[in-house]
Amino acid sequence: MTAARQGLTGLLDTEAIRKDFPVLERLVHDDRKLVYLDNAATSQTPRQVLDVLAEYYEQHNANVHRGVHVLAEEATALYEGARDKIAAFINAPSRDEVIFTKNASESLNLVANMLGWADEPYRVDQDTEVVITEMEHHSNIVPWQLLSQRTGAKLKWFGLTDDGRLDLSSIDEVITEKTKIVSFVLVSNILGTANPVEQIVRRAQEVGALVLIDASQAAPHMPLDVQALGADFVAFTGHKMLGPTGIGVLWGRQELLEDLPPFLGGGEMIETVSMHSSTYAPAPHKFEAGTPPISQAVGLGAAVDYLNAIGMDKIAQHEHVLTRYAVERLREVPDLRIIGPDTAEDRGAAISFTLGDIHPHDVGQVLDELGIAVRVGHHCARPVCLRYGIPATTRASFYLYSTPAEIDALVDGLEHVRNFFG
Amino acid sequence: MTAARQGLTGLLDTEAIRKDFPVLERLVHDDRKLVYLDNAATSQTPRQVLDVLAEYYEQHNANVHRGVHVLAEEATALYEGARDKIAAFINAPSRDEVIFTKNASESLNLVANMLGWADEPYRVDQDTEVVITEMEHHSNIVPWQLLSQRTGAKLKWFGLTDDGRLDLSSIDEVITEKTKIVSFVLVSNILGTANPVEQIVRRAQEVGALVLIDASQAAPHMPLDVQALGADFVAFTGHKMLGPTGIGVLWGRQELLEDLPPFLGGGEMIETVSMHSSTYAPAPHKFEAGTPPISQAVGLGAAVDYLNAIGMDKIAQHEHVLTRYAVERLREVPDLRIIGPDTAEDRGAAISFTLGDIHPHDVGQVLDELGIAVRVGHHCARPVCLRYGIPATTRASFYLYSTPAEIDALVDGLEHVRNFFG
Amino acid sequence: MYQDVILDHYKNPHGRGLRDGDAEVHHVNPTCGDEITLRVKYEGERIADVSYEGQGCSISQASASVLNDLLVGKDLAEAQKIQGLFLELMQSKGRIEPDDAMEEALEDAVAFAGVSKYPARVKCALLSWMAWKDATAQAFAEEAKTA
Amino acid sequence: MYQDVILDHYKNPHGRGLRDGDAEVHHVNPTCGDEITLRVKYEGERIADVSYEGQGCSISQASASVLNDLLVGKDLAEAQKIQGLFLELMQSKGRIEPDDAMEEALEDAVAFAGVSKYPARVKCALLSWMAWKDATAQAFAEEAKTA
Ligand SMILES: Cc1ncc(COP(=O)(O)O)c(C=O)c1O
Ligand SMILES: Cc1ncc(COP(=O)(O)O)c(C=O)c1O
Repeated sequence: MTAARQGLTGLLDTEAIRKDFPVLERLVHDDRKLVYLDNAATSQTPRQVLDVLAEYYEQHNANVHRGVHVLAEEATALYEGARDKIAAFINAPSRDEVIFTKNASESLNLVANMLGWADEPYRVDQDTEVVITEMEHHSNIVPWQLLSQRTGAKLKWFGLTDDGRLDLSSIDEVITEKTKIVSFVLVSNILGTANPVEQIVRRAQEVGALVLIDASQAAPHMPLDVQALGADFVAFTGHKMLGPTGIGVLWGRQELLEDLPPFLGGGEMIETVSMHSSTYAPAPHKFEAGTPPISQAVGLGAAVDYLNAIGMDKIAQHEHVLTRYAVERLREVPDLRIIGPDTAEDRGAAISFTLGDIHPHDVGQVLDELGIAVRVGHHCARPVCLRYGIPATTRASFYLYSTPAEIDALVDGLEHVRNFFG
Repeated sequence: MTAARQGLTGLLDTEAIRKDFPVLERLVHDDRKLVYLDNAATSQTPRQVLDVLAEYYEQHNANVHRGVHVLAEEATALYEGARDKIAAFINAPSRDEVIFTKNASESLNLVANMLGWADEPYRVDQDTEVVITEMEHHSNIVPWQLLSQRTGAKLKWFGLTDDGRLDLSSIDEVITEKTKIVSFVLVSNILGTANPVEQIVRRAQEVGALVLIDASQAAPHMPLDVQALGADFVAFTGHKMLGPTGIGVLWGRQELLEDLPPFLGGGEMIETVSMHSSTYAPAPHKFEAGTPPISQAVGLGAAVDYLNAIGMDKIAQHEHVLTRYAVERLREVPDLRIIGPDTAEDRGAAISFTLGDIHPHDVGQVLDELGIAVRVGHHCARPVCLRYGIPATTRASFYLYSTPAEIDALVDGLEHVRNFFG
Repeated sequence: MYQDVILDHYKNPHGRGLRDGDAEVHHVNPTCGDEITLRVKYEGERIADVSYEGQGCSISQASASVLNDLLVGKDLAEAQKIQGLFLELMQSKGRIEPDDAMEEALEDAVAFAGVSKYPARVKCALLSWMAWKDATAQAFAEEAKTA
Repeated sequence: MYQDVILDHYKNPHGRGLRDGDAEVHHVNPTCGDEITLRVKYEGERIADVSYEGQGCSISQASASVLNDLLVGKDLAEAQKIQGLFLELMQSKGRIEPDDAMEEALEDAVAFAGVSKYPARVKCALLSWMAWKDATAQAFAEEAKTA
């Protein structure tokens, strides 16, 4: 074990990084050091982000836009400055293409609703089709089920291969001339699979369908370039990338944001209102009704600063090395079955598995008693569990502060679990 | 002036209270102490709430629900504990009637969308009518305009009297058997008017219409009892009541929440999902798709603790005394015209006015140079400006930490404005 | 939380397997995928058998085994009292420290007291009990119809 | 931000009132309700008059007055250069410190440099200038049609 660990190169200086995260000092169950391996559910928040949040409330808090007093101007500059930071982070052609939402789920619902109320050529109605995949998070399934129930559109999806990849063998039958939108996850939160964007985008473009990419598990972990992806919309969420809860992002191509109708109506999203009719502000404001999550956007901006300072390339490499090590070590555990790709290639740093017929709830609970936090259940991707005939999985997921020693602790913990229920 | 000020009784101990609000120590424009009179736009945040937010991230941060590790259980207990606090704060019959949203605007849109997709008897369609008022915030106008455009329902509204009150003289013609919902503001953010709930609710109940009350400017300032109001839904927003940005509340009657369809789809709001269909969790979760604004809900819970410790009755009294004093003193300013009720009766602590033909932008800007923060513009209630034939107003709005001395500073400032542009 | 008693029942479940019954129900805990199929057999008011098949975590499996131990042979009224007591214990959030009377009534089931501190697991412990309640209601509804 | 020059123009606007013109536009700043109606009169390429009526804040009113001062009598090309320079100044977020060349070109309009620090007010300062640009485009489009 130590031998394998010593051979690892390309890791970040986690000792320094971990000092920025107060919660990682937390002791649980009296005296156990927390081993936090639940990063696909939510990430922890560094001091640098917390400081920015505190400073926002202690120095600059005001409602944004249109204020002529100092605080309002400062808060607006901070909020809009955060938009600039996010735009740069994802290489958006324009800052006005970055919409702040409350989470990735709202971002995904926003697109589904835009298309439901859109005019031609975007309108989703009973003569059209919507394509998703069997590995989507519920937040990228249910909005499309609702849309298809409400418009009569047909919902189709790509199935999965036995080794946890998209089955694209019949891509030309799934994505057709009737397809209005293809929405899929860049990196699966349950399988870890990283999907072949290019092939899907190419086919979608062939038939003139829009593409929405759920990058919730990608934006935190690798360089993200919305122009290189070639998609029309990209959604992600702040709390998984060192940011606060309560903030999500939808990036969309400018022409589309101009053409598509608004979703939530209210203050901030209007140009002018009379009782009889209203006109809407240009994007992104058109899609940001009401007082936005101001401090949360500012906090997400600080998170992006933090990530940039370390370097997304380096973070991706760190996680890749960890994932390879984890896959190797997990293979040593008898009766452990990885659900999803069982190598470190083309996958993210979330690894789901089953352990004999010990129920994941029991695995998770016993690990918790050792201070090891993993997630158990269907991970909001129940169709994947159905597909592989399992009720649930245990999932360990890593981030920039995760260490090989934590993976060793996990493996030791799993041995303990086996003995405990053996 | 000092004579009048000395006669004021019933005020809170603002000297003690102000110590809890770091931003009130802020100096602006080099050396001017901030006089923050923009509370109707957003309130400031006390140390007690900021401490809870910091503690959340430093000790307990995790995604909520279904986690079996310590952090997840703590975060869930904190999040659901906040729901208990809000339920008690508004005297909700059940905690499950409290839905967390991102702001009041989402809460209002949520109701509009529920009704648009509802089955009978709630469904809003082309044969039905929706009633609002001319003093609504854009967030309680635009969702209904969108709904009426999309369903064909007729949008009707109560007009305003010259002294800034609802004109209910033809209430029986406005609210009819065709009315499905009446949505109105409890306290106007631009006029300050407090509306006669009972009369409207009585008529709505007579015809079987639902009632939605926008309590965004009420919840922060007075005791709120959803059962006493007799409404079916009540919406408000966290950032106006000492809470963080990014959190709103919708309270709704349990039977309605059970019967009405979901709005946003995704994680957390489901019971079980397959690719073919899904079933939904019971309320409130049914309406909370995705990772909720966890820390923001917890922060709002702390804000409610703070408000309770001072006492909503006392806060209401404090503001009433201040408002009476402010109305009196503002009347001394030549050419000043209050837009809205010009007494302190049946009104909240937001006072809009015009000052001769000096544009509100100029009024606000010159006040800002004196350190006085007011809001200028249409305050997201443009129909009110149209109604009174003015382009905009200047608005001063008070809260529990506001003082008579700040009102004196405002009045002095307005004199300065007059001289400056005179 | 994992008392030896619970582990024993999990590893060696009592009365597991489906046998003849008056009514059968299938319950699922959607959040974790725990499932149980459960049958009840009454002789008049007396519980002649509770048989079950299921999959799930140790808590849900052990709880079904304990239920079988506790309820088979009891009268309905007594069984309902036990069920009520167990429900109360499970909803206590760890606040009830079982006393002698409770131990006497609940026997091995008091070992689940610790589970009540874990909100995510309470449903697991209750799964078979809710299924039993449901099956019983159905059995007597059937009987009422045929009577 | 309120330079004396600006206040002077606000209190005593130059060229205010609507007179004969080749084209008329009406512009509104929806966020604050500032409005302007503006007419341009050309003699060939030369700006013979810019007349206007409006309501709004001191910045928008003074800016229209300064525009009238600066542009009337100029050739279109020169006026466009001035307009471009003013736009640049207003979008500078306070980062441009007007030098002698700029002062010579913009005259009283350099007094608005301070306004550029206030994003909420930049639109006010630009209202009349955008209206002028629009009216000019219309005037020449008209001319092209009738030519
Ligand atoms: C009366 C009223 N309703 C609704 C809102 C909207 O609140 P939010 O912007 O938090 O969605 C506001 C505040 O802006 C308001 O004053
Ligand atoms: C792949 C994926 N998509 C969408 C989501 C939804 O994100 P949120 O819960 O922040 O809305 C998540 C996380 O839960 C996710 O992992």
